[in-house]
Amino acid sequence: MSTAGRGATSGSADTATPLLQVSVRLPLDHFDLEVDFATRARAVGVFGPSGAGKTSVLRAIAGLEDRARGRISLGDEVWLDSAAGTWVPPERRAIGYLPQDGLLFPNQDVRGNLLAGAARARREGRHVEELFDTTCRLLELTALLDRNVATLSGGERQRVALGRAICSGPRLLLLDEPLASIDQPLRRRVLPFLRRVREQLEIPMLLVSHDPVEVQALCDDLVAMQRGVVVANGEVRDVLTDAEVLPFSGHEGFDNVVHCTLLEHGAGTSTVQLGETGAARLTVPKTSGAAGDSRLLRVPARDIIVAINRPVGLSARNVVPATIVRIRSDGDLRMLVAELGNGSPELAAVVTSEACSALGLEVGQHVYMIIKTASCDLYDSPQESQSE
Amino acid sequence: MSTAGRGATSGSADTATPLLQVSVRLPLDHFDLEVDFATRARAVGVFGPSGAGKTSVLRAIAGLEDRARGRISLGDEVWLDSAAGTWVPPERRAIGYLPQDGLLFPNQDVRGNLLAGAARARREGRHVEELFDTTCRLLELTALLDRNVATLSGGERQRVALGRAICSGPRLLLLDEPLASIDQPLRRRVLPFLRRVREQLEIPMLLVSHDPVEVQALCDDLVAMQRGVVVANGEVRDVLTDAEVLPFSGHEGFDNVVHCTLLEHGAGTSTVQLGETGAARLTVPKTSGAAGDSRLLRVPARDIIVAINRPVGLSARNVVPATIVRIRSDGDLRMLVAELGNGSPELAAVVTSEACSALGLEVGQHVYMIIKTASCDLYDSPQESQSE
Amino acid sequence: SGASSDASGEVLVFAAASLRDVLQEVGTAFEEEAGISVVFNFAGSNVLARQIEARPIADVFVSADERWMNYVADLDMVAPGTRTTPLGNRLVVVANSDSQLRLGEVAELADADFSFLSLADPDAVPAGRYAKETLQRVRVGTTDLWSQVHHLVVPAPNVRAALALVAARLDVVGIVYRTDALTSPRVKVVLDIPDSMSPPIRYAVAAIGTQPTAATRRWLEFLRADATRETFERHGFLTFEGN
Amino acid sequence: MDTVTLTALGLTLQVAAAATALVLVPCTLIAYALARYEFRGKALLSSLFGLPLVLPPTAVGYLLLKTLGSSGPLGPAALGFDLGILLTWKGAVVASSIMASPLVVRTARVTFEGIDPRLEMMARTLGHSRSKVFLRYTIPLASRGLLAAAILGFTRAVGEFGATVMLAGNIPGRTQTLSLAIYSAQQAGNDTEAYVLLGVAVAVGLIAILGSEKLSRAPLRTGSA
Amino acid sequence: MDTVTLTALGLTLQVAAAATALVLVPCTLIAYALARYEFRGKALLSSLFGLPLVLPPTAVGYLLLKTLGSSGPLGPAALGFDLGILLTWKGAVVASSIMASPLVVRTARVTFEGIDPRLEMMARTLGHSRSKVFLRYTIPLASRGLLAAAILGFTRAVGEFGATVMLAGNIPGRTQTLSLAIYSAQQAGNDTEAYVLLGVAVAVGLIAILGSEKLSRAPLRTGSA
Ligand SMILES: Nc1ncnc2c1ncn2[C@@H]1O[C@H](COP(=O)(O)OP(=O)(O)OP(=O)(O)O)[C@@H](O)[C@H]1O
Ligand SMILES: Nc1ncnc2c1ncn2[C@@H]1O[C@H](COP(=O)(O)OP(=O)(O)OP(=O)(O)O)[C@@H](O)[C@H]1O
Ligand SMILES: [Mg+2]
Ligand SMILES: [Mg+2]
Repeated sequence: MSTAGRGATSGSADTATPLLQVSVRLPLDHFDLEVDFATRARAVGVFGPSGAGKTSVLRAIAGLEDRARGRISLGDEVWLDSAAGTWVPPERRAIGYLPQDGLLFPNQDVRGNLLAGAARARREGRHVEELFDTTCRLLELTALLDRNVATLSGGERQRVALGRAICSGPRLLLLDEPLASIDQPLRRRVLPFLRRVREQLEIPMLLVSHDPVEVQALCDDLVAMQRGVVVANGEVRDVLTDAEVLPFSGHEGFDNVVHCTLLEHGAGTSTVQLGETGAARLTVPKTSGAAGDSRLLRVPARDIIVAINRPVGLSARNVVPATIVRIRSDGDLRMLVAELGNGSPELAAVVTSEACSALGLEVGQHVYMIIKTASCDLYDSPQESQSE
Repeated sequence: MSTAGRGATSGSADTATPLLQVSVRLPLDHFDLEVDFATRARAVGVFGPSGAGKTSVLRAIAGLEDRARGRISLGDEVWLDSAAGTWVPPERRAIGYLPQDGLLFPNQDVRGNLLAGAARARREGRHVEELFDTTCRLLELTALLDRNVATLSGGERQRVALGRAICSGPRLLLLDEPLASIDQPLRRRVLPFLRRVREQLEIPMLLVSHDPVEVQALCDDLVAMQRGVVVANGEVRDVLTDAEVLPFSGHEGFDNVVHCTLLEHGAGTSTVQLGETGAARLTVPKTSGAAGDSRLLRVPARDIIVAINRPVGLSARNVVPATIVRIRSDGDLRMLVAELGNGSPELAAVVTSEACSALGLEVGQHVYMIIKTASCDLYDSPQESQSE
Repeated sequence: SGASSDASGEVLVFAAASLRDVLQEVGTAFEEEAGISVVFNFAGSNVLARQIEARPIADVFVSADERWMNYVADLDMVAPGTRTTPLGNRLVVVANSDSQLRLGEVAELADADFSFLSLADPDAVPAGRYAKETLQRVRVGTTDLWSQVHHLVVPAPNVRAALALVAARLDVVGIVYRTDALTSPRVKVVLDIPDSMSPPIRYAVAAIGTQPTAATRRWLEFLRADATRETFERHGFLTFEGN
Repeated sequence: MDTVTLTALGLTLQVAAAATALVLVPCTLIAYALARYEFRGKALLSSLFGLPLVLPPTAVGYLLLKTLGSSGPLGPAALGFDLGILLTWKGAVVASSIMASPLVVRTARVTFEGIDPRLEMMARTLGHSRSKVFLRYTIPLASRGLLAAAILGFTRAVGEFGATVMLAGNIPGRTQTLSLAIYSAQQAGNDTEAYVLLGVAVAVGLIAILGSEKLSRAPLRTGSA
Repeated sequence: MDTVTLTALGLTLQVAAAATALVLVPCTLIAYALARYEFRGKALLSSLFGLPLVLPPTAVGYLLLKTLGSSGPLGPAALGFDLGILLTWKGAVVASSIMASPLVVRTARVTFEGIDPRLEMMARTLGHSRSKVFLRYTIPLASRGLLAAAILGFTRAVGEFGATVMLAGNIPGRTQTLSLAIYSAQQAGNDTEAYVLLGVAVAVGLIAILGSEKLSRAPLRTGSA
């Protein structure tokens, strides 16, 4: 659970995903950007406070920062190597860039904007019509296709810009706060779409986000930045539970986002099995879909209550036996990471240090995790091999 | 707990806040905006899906939509009355508008932008220097003052735009997603500042937000929109718990945000009393401040477990006796609203219908609400009279 | 569609712009009689001379004075033996038609009540130079008339511009060609300047190039024909026999 | 440089500067109206300010001469007093102004069309009246383009000949600008003099244009309000 | 309208259209370079394209006449062949082009300066090369301003007299444009004829400007890419 060092290669061991190596220096107004990381992850989150340099990193990778020095490569392609004098112009980097402020083309309607990269997508061997249709449907853009972009609402603009990046057939997606001004229900619908883009189109992505849920739902690796440098880099859960990156007492806290498989539907609830072969089962809010379907399950770490005896007479439907495998502390809080048995992923629960010592919790102890059905949140997840 | 009808006056009965009446029609691309509401609330949230017309309402109030027809008034001032041919130009409405996309003046540096409305602020009798200093400090803009706005990061731009609106000495603030691209820790710091603006400067505000927590922390009233019309309007909690507005099974669900008073500090925790005179006490994560200080407490409704017997051996520190006063249903979920005794505010808990019937929960029943310390979140709150 | 002197049955004539109306009339008559078309290029004589220098495609040059013809002749571009001066003009003093000005003789200009003397540029335009020389010949007291009035001179780029100024202001007097004065409204002739007082005012005509075409020769002859002379005189020009 | 050249230079600068100054404000206002508003007669107004371009400048000069002449509609007879424009340096200013205005209007209009009107509306919500917004926001935002418009007008005025010679005359020391002097020298076949004068005119143009390049390379932002 | 007027009208349209066409592409490219890039000699290039404005057109015509004349550096003697420009309609095109180019360059430059370069970079990330971005994004985004530049150039070409009369001559039916015809008529004291010709020129200008107003009022967006 240690934070991977700077410059180290990490992430899921999916060898199909090309290695993205970024090692750039770029002078900014108050400090220099000095970023060093490498990843094979299919999706990398970029996380950090306002002004940390997240957008600048994306721009450097896209080839939009002339002053960037160092080395950037994706797989075999070297995009920047200032020592060797190599600089590949943006149009030959096959990147789908969603800038933070959309930057739609005002002289084209929504359709024109979405298709602005269609020529490249075709060159890259994408089936543009299908991609376009899917994108329009899932980003709910179909009704907007003939609209002038000048009168779009903020959320509409953002979705068009996202769609444009996806429809351009990129080999790497750079998404700068893709869901920032999108309302929650829509965000719930767009997230699985982005996951599908990542899985089915096999487009690796770098994603700037302020939302840990988004990051966990989409990313394998996370790069945390502060004042121009990478302060932590590694698997999402490791970095997010790092107290330096995100104090887990923060009002977003840490959310478990794990893979699960739909088992059956009950009266007002459904039942899922954690992981694909896992033994642990949970009762969750009623969802649609057939038995065997994959889903993402989100449970905030602080929503999980830990009990040393099996409790009774509770509104909480799920009481899952578990074994504590790690205890991590942040100030007065303790994060207990517990395994639920064969094939099920680990779950983290946050409790106060007081509670921890009052109950005498320690590594190796058998406990019960009490999880309310209402605390469980399900997201669609494409049919795919497990990646969490 | 019924949703107030369209056009009805509602909100807290603070007579110092002038009545804002909005009744406009405005043709948009796919539908007509037809909005009707009136409020005396100091802060009104505007909530709704992308493209619902939230920005358009704000623009109409600011006087930026020529085609708007109907009537808009704040207190005695009538800004629009198309029947009478009245139309007050934007510069005489004394509005502080934060547009969704910032719209900073590229020919001025950050200081220039922040002071763009200083003349008006002076005319309105504001102490501009103090306002400016406070704003810079709390929005963390001091280091940016001499910067060219062209190279600001997304979050920096947004803060400057927000600061500009506040420093312009408005009589009404119109904030379009003020915290959208601001990172979580900063958001935690900015929220109390906005609350203070609302309280100390006594500037009423209309605030577009996709974030129910933001809305609850800042707003008294909420206007929920869909496809150009107001679908619900009234007190924040009423509107937010309305299943039509925000299915409470949503991954944001419903969060209780209530007023509390700091009592004492323990080892790794603090204790608060709900409400100012309330009997119910909660152990919360350690916070700073002196006994007697006011705080906002946030507890997600789905984090609260309801038990019919007092449970033991739990990691959860808080087990609060309560009496169910209302049960509201949304699909397979039930929201139980319970009162905690004299002077304490009500808390809502979401449970499955299964759990509800298994435990035989009904109105009037005495239960225990189990609340983890880690589920409690505290926000600074200015010294003020209770407003929730 | 460039002009070419080789085009059979065509004569390209570069002529001073003030001759436009009369030469067009003459040209039409020539075309009817000879079946040869005449094409004109009307501009200031200096412009024409420089164009001939730059690209010698003109068949005939009709200069408003000897000076610009000399310029072309110095470049060895005048066909030997074709240079003549068949046309002349006369200067008049003009004033605005509402003007009260009366003049008995030129010398009275010295005391006359006017603010500006409008001339074609005496340094550049022939009409102006003739006017200047005329005034220099008139003795007034110890000096000549030119010294008395030269500070009042407004040099115009051409005679028309000089006339336009006279038409525009009551306090402007002009000295211009009689032919131009006659076709100008809002302007009246105050005094005819006798030929004897001015230097000879002659238009120079010559074929350009070494070997004038037959058509060119016919045009030069036609210019001296009696009928043509009548046309010129009807327009107010003086005509001369021979050389 | 002899005194005639010097005088011509001084006069040219005076006339061109005066014409630019005279034309800049009204043309900027008209350009702004054309860029931002829809109104009856807009196309006509735009045409009116385009027309001086389609006519040969001498013809414009003739028309002006008729208009301002003794019996013209703006002549002393009609007005009852003399505007004092004909055959004075003011005539050169009027001629240059009219010939330069189409350039200034067009360029300024294109500039304004490139400025986001939402910025102006934003400034109005901050309490600035329409006119203050124009002065304190629109003009600074447009400064680069307006500088280009002014330079275009200025250089056009320096080069103006046809209308000026009709209106102002070509009186050495009084109304003879560089352009008129160049013309006179060329007419007279005085090539050397013409080249000297040409050189002076080119120098004026160079200094004006290079200066404007320098100015417009300065950062756009104007510091605090 | 008599045939002379008609011919002059036709020729004017031909010359002005040719000059505009000739000038538009190179001037647009130069304007773009001036608007977007910093390079050595930039200020000089900018000045070069400003200079035709500071000189009286006849002087420009005179210089061109010398340059293209028999013994000039671009004359038949130097080149070994005749460019066929002098005293032909092409001469009018050359003269008009040179006099119009400062206006086109300036206006186009101001237009480009008003376009957010980030939009172009965005288009490049979508796989379009620099030149494709220019053609498919920059030009459409600039279309309104470029139209204004073209109209300015066209109308200036229609009104061009001074340089044209030197370079092309004033040969009715061959090189006599409306402007030259107006001059001729005025020189002959033929005011009525001059007014008719003036009216025709004004009509040409009106139609061009009104047409451009209509075009540029059409919505900016060009539909799908
Ligand atoms: N072109 C530039 N030149 C100089 N400084 C710049 C430039 N662009 C950005 N900066 C500065 O560098 C810092 C990092 O900017 P960047 O846009 O990368 O931040 P960010 O992490 O994306 O922040 P946010 O979350 O607010 O968008 C900021 O302080 C910004 O003002
Ligand atoms: N000037 C306009 N003319 C016509 N239609 C418009 C105009 N401005 C906005 N619209 C359309 O009206 C609808 C409402 O737009 P508005 O910007 O008010 O939405 P919003 O609620 O603010 O959405 P978001 O959360 O995405 O910002 C959208 O469909 C938008 O495209
Ligand atoms: Mg950013
Ligand atoms: Mg909006």
